[in-house]
Amino acid sequence: MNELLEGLGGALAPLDELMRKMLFLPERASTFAAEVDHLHYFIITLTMISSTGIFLGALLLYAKYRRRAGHRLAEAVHPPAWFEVSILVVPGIFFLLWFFMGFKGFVRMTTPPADAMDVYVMAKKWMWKFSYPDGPNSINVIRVPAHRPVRLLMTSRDVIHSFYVPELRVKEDVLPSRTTQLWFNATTPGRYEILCAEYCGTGHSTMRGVLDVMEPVEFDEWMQTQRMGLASRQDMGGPLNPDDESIGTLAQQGRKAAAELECFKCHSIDGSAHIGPTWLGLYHRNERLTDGREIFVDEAYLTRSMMDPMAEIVAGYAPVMPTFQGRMTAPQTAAIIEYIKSLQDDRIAQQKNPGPVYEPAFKR
Amino acid sequence: MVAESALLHGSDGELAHGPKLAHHFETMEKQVHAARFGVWVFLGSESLLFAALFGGYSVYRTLNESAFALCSRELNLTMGTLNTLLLITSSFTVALAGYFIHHDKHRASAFMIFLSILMGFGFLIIKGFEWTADFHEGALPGKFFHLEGIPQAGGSQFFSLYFLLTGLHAAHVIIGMGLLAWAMNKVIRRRVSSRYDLPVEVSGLYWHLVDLIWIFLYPLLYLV
Amino acid sequence: MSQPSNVERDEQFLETPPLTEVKVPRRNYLNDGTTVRSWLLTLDHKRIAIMYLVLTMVGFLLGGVFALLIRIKLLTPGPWLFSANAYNRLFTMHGVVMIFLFLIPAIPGVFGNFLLPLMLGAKDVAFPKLNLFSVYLYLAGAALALWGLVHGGADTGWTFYTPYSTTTPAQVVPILLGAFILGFSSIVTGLNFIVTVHTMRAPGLTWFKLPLFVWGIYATAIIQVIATPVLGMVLLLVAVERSFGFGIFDPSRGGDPVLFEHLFWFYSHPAVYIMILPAMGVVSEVVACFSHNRPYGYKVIAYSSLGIAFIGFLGWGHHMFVSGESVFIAGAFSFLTMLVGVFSAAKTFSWVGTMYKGSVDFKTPFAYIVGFLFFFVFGGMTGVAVATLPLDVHWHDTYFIVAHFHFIMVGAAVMAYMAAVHYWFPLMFGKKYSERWGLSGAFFTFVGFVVTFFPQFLLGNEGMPRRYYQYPDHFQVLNVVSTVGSWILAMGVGVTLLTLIYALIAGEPAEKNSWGSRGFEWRADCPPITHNFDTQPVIGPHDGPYSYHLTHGTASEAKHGS
Amino acid sequence: MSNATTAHAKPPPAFSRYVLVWVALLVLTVVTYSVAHMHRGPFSLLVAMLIACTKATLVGLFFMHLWDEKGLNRIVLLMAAVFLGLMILLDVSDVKTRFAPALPPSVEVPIPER
Repeated sequence: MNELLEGLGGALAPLDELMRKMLFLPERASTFAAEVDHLHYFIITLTMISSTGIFLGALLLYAKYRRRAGHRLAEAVHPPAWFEVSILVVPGIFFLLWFFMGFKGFVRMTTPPADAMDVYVMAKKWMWKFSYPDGPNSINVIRVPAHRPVRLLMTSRDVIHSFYVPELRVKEDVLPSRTTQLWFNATTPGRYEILCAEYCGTGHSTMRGVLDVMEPVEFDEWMQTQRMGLASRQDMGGPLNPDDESIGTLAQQGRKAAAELECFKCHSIDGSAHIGPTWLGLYHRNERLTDGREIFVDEAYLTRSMMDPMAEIVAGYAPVMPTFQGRMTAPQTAAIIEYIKSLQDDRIAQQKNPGPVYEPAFKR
Repeated sequence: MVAESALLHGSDGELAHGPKLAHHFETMEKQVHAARFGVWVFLGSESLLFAALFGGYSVYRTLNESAFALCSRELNLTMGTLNTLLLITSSFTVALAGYFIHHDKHRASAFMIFLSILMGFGFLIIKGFEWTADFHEGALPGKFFHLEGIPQAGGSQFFSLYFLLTGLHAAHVIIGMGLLAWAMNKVIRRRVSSRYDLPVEVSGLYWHLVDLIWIFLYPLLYLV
Repeated sequence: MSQPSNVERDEQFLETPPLTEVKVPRRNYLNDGTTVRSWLLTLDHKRIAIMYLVLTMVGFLLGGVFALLIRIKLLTPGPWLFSANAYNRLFTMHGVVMIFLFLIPAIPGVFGNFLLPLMLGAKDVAFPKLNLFSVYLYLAGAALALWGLVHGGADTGWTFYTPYSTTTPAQVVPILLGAFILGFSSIVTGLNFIVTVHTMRAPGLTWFKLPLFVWGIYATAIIQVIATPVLGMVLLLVAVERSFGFGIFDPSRGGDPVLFEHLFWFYSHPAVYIMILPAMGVVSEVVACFSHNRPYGYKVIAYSSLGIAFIGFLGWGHHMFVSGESVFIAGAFSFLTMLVGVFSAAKTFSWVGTMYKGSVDFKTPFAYIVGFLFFFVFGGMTGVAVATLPLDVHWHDTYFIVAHFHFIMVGAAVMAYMAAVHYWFPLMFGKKYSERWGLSGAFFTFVGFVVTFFPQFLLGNEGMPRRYYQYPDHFQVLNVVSTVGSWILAMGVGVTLLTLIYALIAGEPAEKNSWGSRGFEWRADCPPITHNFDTQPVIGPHDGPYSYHLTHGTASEAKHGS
Repeated sequence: MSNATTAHAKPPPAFSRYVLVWVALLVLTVVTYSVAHMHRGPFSLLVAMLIACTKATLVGLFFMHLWDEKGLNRIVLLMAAVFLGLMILLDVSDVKTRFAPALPPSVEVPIPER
């Protein structure tokens, strides 16, 4: 469908624009917005045609067989077999066609590319908080580069919210104490409104953020200034309080949080042996557990081992780590994980941070 | 329409007065057939009352398989097995009650129902012991769960489901015993005969359903 | 009483008595005992139907008032008239009252109760006491829900999504228990109807001679009996979690809010088929009667009702495409939802086909049905469109969804309900309503409906989320149009209500079978006697619910001679 | 008119049949008890469910007289089971194929033998 329209080139562009205006659809600011809209036109025109068709059919049949004076017996009329079969098969074919066209697009819309830039989103009753892995955090305003895939890892502090930007045709619920993902590749720079689409209480309708899509060059400059600003403010450590506007990259906040929670009493960050396994190069390493199982260290394992350390103890270490369940807030966990991910020894540090491993949608 | 008056006065003819033929049914036999079919549809819908809990159980079991296994070992297996045997035997005695009423042995049938009610009480008492033991141990649902050694996520879910499933089942056991008592009263007062044994059959069916649900609960809760 | 031989029995029903002068019918179920006690403890399915009619109409008006208040507030984007909390309670109670107090019990409770025994040639439903018990269950549930409303109401939306519903300080538990009890009233009604259809059919009435309304009610009863217990337990789980802290759905304790959504929608999607299947039954009856023609493809409609009832259980996941469900299962649910759409489409073509070679008479019930056809097809196909995955990502939880389900619930179910009230009005009350006012009421209802809900489709496209107390300014124009539409809709409902009430009080008596229908229910007097038929009706070998091609006909045509 | 032959047209079931079914149920309970004590493999749930289903069908067929029952009564419980199985199937397959971090944090602990 999409390729077909591109093939026709500009010829259909005015019709495309007319249909979009007629259906009150917002502008298209992401790669898959155009495709969604074209599928939308195909289905809505079919709906309009069939419903007006049936309505006019009914009026036509009424006009033709209007009850004239007197009453004559109705002929015993039996529907031909092809009619009975076709009224089941024809709609069936159309609906299944819609399904296949839709599902193909949906899989692409929900599987983020491996090189997407991560941004952590934290929804809270009636506000949004964004934090970049190695950049600043901000409240209610998120800056993303245009023409680059961006993946949002979203979690909520209380109830279910939903991150929805109409112009990008993206929406995903934000579940409490777990992470859902959403990705997009914004095309046209601009400021787009973020709406909360899942009912979340009194301030549900005022929980609006701004998605600021910037030119890639502009975005990189902005990120640099932010990082430099952070470097100078390196030592102004303050206790990491998730609610106030804290400074420093997420990794640095992770270091502060780790210090605060006395993680360094058992875990070293320079590779030297300690009570617990060292954090240097821990990320993306295969660890052997006491019960012999081999596991791959990723965010899920790091969270689990913080929440319930007794479960998967690395071979050769004593089971002494206390549980942090309930003592750590979600942002602190995310910050510490980010800090552990940033602790690669120099050989590994130069290559680009590969970011978390993306499972394709099907493999659990 | 002549047939149905014969129906009322069974061979031994000592029915005090049989069931009233409702005005909207032609024959007594159709009324009984409708009643039985109605009871069966009610049993189908009643068993689906447990569907939400079984759905929750299966989802949380796939999520924390090992936690469920650990929690299931916390439960008192002997009491659980005893309860299962008790319920199966009570189901047997209720079936015998139906058998005796077919042969117009009212006293034997009443005794069988009495045995079943007794076993129902036994089941509830054992359940009571189990629950109090769980209370002391701390194997409590939701936020009260404080059993050490079991991960919080799986543990509180298992025991929430455990108390909900066994609680709902116990409620059905109590309702079942009430129905059985009603049927026993009918048998003793000779309201029923081999021709018309609907009360015994209906309460029997309900009791068998309660036993059926426990047959599934037992392996799911105790033998994880 | 010896069985009359076949031939003799046929004549007895072929000749309808000639049109005698219309006199007040002898005693009928309405004037057979007029003490309040005879009404409150009645076992007569017709009186229970009238009680349901009154109760559900009160529910409908109450829900309508909530809707009007919501629409008035949405005139302006900013805060106005009442607070966000009040707004949240309003739309919650609009949902709860309209769905649990009106849409689910209305057509099965009123027309199922009144017509099923008449259509089956039986004296009453299988379990009359159980039927009365279902009315009192309904009253208890409604009282509990309204008590909850008066004492602060719930602000969770009718969907009660956790963890909001388990943490909000609002009065959620009484409304949950109210809905729980209403669920049992629905189960009991469903059970009663299944047993009635199976065991109370008149002699000679085989399954494929059953009127299509009976098929619709039978399919609905199956859903009521199977799906409602799951809802009852889920609402109980939320109530238990709120009061005793069981933590089944508590996310911090390993609970899964998406599991709640699964269990809730396992009931609530088949519930929309509980609302629409009886409406489809009404449409089949009305279209057949007013085109004096057999339904075009009786078996297609009958089997489609059962198809919707069973396949309808498979599609509930399409409410959760963007709520954290896995991509694979979203695809599976989208596919299964498409299958259900097929049955509705097939029925629609059969209804339109019924008018082919018939003699169509445009009266008020038929006007509602023509409106039903457009709204049902448009609403249904937007439903299938929303089941297409990438579109749902944009449309989920926006006003597009609100417009879709209002097109089905108001455009289809309420229109069919209005058609049913007008069509069976002479049979139920023995009075005639004024055709002119009936049609004008229908006209205003159509115009009001289109002006109210069509703009909401566009609002949804524009991206306005649902349940918004304040909304971004650029949505205001469409919201104003929609609010004006809601006033016209309210006027339409008002006119219809006044017409019917006037007809009840001062309408002239209707002669027997004034629409000339061959339906079995019209063989009883208008209004019928307490036990429906003087002699047990027997259905001859080639007699049927739509035998318009046979020689016998209505009183009017007896005059013209066939 | 529906052929509502009464369930008692045939001779009522023999006493021995009840005893036989009762003994079979007891044996199956012991079997499921002992199977649970063997090694807890991936199939332990499947085996437990199979045994429970056979016990359920035994109770259903003989104690609830479905064996000599006519008409729809037979399929009512079956339909309830089908819809329950359907719901569980779809719920569990959703949880199995969901984006891993979107699942509730679950922790795997080693399971000691009984």
